[in-house]
Amino acid sequence: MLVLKKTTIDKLPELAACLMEKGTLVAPVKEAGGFNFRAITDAAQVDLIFHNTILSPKTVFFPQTEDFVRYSVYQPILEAKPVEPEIRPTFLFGVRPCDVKSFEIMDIHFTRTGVPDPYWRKRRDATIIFGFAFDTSEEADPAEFYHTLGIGAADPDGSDVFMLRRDDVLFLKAVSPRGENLLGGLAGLTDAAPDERKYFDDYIAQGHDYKTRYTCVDAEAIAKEFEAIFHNTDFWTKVSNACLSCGICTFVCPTCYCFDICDETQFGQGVRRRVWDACMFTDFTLEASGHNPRTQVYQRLRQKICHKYSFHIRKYGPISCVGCGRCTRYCPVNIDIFSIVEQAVQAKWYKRM
Amino acid sequence: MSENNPYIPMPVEISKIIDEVDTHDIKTFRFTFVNKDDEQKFVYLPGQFAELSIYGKGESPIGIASAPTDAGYVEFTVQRAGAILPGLVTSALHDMDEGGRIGLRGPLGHSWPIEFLEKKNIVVVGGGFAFTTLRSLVKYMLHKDNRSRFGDITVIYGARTPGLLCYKDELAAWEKRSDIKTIITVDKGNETWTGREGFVPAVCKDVAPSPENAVAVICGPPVMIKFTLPVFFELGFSKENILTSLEMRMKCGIGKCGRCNVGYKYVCSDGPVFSLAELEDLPRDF
Amino acid sequence: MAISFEQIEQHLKTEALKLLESGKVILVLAYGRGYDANHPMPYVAKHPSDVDNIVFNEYCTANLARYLTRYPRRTKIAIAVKAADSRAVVQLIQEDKVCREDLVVLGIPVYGMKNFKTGEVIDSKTTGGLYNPVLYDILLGEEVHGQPVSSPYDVLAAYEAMDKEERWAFWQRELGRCIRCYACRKACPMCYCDPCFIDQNKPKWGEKSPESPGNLMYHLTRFHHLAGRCIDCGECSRACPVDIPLYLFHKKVAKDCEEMFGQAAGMSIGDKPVLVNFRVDDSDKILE
Amino acid sequence: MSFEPKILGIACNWCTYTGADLAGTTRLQYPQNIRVVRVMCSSRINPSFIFRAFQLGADGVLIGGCHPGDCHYNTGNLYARRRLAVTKKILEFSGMEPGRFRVEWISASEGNRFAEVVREFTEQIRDLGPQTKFKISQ
Repeated sequence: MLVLKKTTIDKLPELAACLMEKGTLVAPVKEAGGFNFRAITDAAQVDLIFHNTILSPKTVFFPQTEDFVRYSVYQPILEAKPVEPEIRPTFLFGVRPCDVKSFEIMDIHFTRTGVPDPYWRKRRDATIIFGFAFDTSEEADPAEFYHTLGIGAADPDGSDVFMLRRDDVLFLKAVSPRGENLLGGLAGLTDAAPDERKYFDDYIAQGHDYKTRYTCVDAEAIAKEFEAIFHNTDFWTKVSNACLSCGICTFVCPTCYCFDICDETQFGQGVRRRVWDACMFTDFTLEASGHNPRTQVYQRLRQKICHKYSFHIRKYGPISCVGCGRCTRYCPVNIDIFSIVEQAVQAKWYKRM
Repeated sequence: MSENNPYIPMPVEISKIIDEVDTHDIKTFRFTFVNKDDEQKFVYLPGQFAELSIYGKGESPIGIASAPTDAGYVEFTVQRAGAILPGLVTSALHDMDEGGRIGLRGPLGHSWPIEFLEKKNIVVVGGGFAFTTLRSLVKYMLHKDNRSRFGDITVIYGARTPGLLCYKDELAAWEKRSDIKTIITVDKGNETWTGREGFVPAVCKDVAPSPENAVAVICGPPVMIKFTLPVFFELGFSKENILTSLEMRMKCGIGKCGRCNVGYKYVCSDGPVFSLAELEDLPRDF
Repeated sequence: MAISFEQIEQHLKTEALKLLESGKVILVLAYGRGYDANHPMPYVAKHPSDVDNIVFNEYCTANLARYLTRYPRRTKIAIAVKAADSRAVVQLIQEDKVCREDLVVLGIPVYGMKNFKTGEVIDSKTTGGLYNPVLYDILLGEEVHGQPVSSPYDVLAAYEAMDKEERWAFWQRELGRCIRCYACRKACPMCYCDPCFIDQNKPKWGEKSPESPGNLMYHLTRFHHLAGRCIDCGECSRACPVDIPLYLFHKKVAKDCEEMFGQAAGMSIGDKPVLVNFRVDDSDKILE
Repeated sequence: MSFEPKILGIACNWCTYTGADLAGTTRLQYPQNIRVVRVMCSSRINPSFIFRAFQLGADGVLIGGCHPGDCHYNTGNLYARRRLAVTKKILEFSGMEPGRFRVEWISASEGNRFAEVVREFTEQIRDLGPQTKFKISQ
């Protein structure tokens, strides 16, 4: 049974308050630099009039710092205490379809292969995701290219509840059983009319016609292509000439997962935590012996792009990019991963086909 | 979160410290487990590594130097590191005394492919203090329960000076045994040195082990590996039968933190042991 | 406007072509097309055929002096500089990071640049407020005169007027947002240390996690390291993904340095940076 | 419990530290709130020392060097003067109370002056109260 409910934008605080009673509500909030997902403390903070956030919603499952152990340097190691993360039922509200897709890609790395990461798993299990369609009446942001990755502007896959806005009405559709359970129990929502159901379904179907930047990318083929040009130093130098080697692109990326484990001690009390790290930083691969396999900017940019468009495919299958365009939008020198991929595509295999 | 959390180390106690070389910057630490359960869980094979973890300093991935046949303890040979940024963990460890307690996370990575090595002649080539996991392998193979599973064993081990040779007592014992051929070389001898002089690649060429049903296991400083690999290739060893162990900066050791990749492989979880054939499939980015 | 962006672009292309063809330089640091016309990116022309890709428009804000220290000494480089950027070149020459002889400076007199992220006009609020480069070998166009000149430090008045509690709260709020992507130091032409003090682990100066204490340590020390060297190009603030107004603090320090030592950064090749210099008659009053 | 300020003193080896020694050997009384760290020259003081000291809980930082012109290394304190002036401005603009940071020139023979400055500075810090802005909460 398809549950389709609706509410109005001006009643959003009521919906937010309702969710806040059941757990932690994480939703887009307007801040000085733009929107970001934050734990909501005041229901009126929730703001759905946004295009996309600065930091991706991965912050909910993979926060920038995650404490592992608390220790004291004066006490024996047996006194060190693992930190129990505070995990409450969480509602992640207003996630764009491309970002929803990123969770699935990150799941492969964190929990579905190798040793599962307990923190990611627990946070992920505790969260209900409210996907939110892009407004297809708006023009697409020039940086975005999720269409290239086969993601529509209104794909409900991966969400538990999927939302879309029609003027000042907000529709909510249950996609997963968890979502259905939740929606059934939320007060203040009304059932949608049959013509609205049709509108909803049409909107989702038309999501794929919404054009962002597009180039023909096939995972297997692009992986091979990047392997072939891996040692083409000229190519990489050319595309990385402008790169400053800062960490913006990796920090805002929804599928970048590299982290550092650091011990931070103050007054003898310390915490071992993981902190986001970026493959663009000079000391990322610096070994204690002094050896650093990636001293040049081009090597680091190559690592980043090949990781997303080649290594990840060979190791896990899908491309590790959802085309949200954040890296391009926030790059201080406008390096565009899409253009680099496009250049690589045009380089050879595309012509051979 | 403490149960089955791969990021939380188990406590171990330093039961013995052996000063290996005359520069005193390489020591072998013997650890015993504080919790006996951990000892049961710490099942490893030669070639694997573990993260030595000191709260307040950090973690450092080190190859396991003892063999699984050594019951009751694990050993790690650690060099005090720090060329550009000081090696906090290794320095702190070197400053510790017997009885000190640290954390241990592991075993991590893949071992030398023991099943693949069975019934074959093994040529073990090591240089400097990178001999650790090879020592583990040799000890494992020489154990009375295991010796019959392997063919002839040849060890070629080199260091810069006689004083820099690790595990001197064991080397001497191996030289006396008849079931293992031990060749020890130094780049430059001193007045008391009566053994061989010469670089490892040259010695390998000189010894010329037969490629017949043989596997070469090579580990050492990058420059030694670089010149030794072609030697074995020329001797007729196939790429699948030349094995080596890679090093990259690691943090998590379980393939999550994303920094030790060479191409699509993570050195920590897919390695650190690779055959030359596998390495050729990867980009030269290490 | 005395000269249009199209004309500058034309001049830039002509000069770059001449320099590359004559072999006087082996690379030209200029701007090229990004993913669309409003998002140009720094571009390195190494071959005469690359020159066609050079563009110049109102969104070409990046400070190309940042890339100078990336090339080994004695690399002959031509660099396109706007007003503030030229001060960065001068400052780098003062610090002996680049040699004057290795450089061909292509000066661009310009005003009315725009921030490509926000479309905001960049004026003396976020940058030095100069129109003409202070150092150039070839001027692409003619010097701009007669434009209103406002002090780059006017914008500080509101912050200087705050009491210390307010200011502390302001900086706590702003620096608290920092995500430690280090774009500020990477975009800065004067930040060329490797490793940066914050990456050192012995002594460990600050925490790596993006929390207030570490952020404060990182930014305050960075402000200090740039004292008397910051040439007020505003790139740090434009690079910041979370819009921290770092330029305010840099401007304040620059203003204080100018008042105390009577010299602004990067104005003349003959100067010595103020903090590696002294005068016997410096007053002790500056310490009060 | 009354507030006892914690003050970090950084003193140059040749003048202020020797001056402090003299204060000690002549049995001059000065508050014990100051902990003096000796450096070879006031110009050796990295501004990060000062920021870090405040972060780690110092209520005040007092820097002592030779009188300008008397530097053991001729010009060290002249560089230090400029640098520390900038440090002071930065602390001030960040919102720190300006009174918590002080630079004094105290020569080896000025034991009296050292004791006096420490007394004065301690009282000043006592009036300002505990430093909470930079201090990292435990």
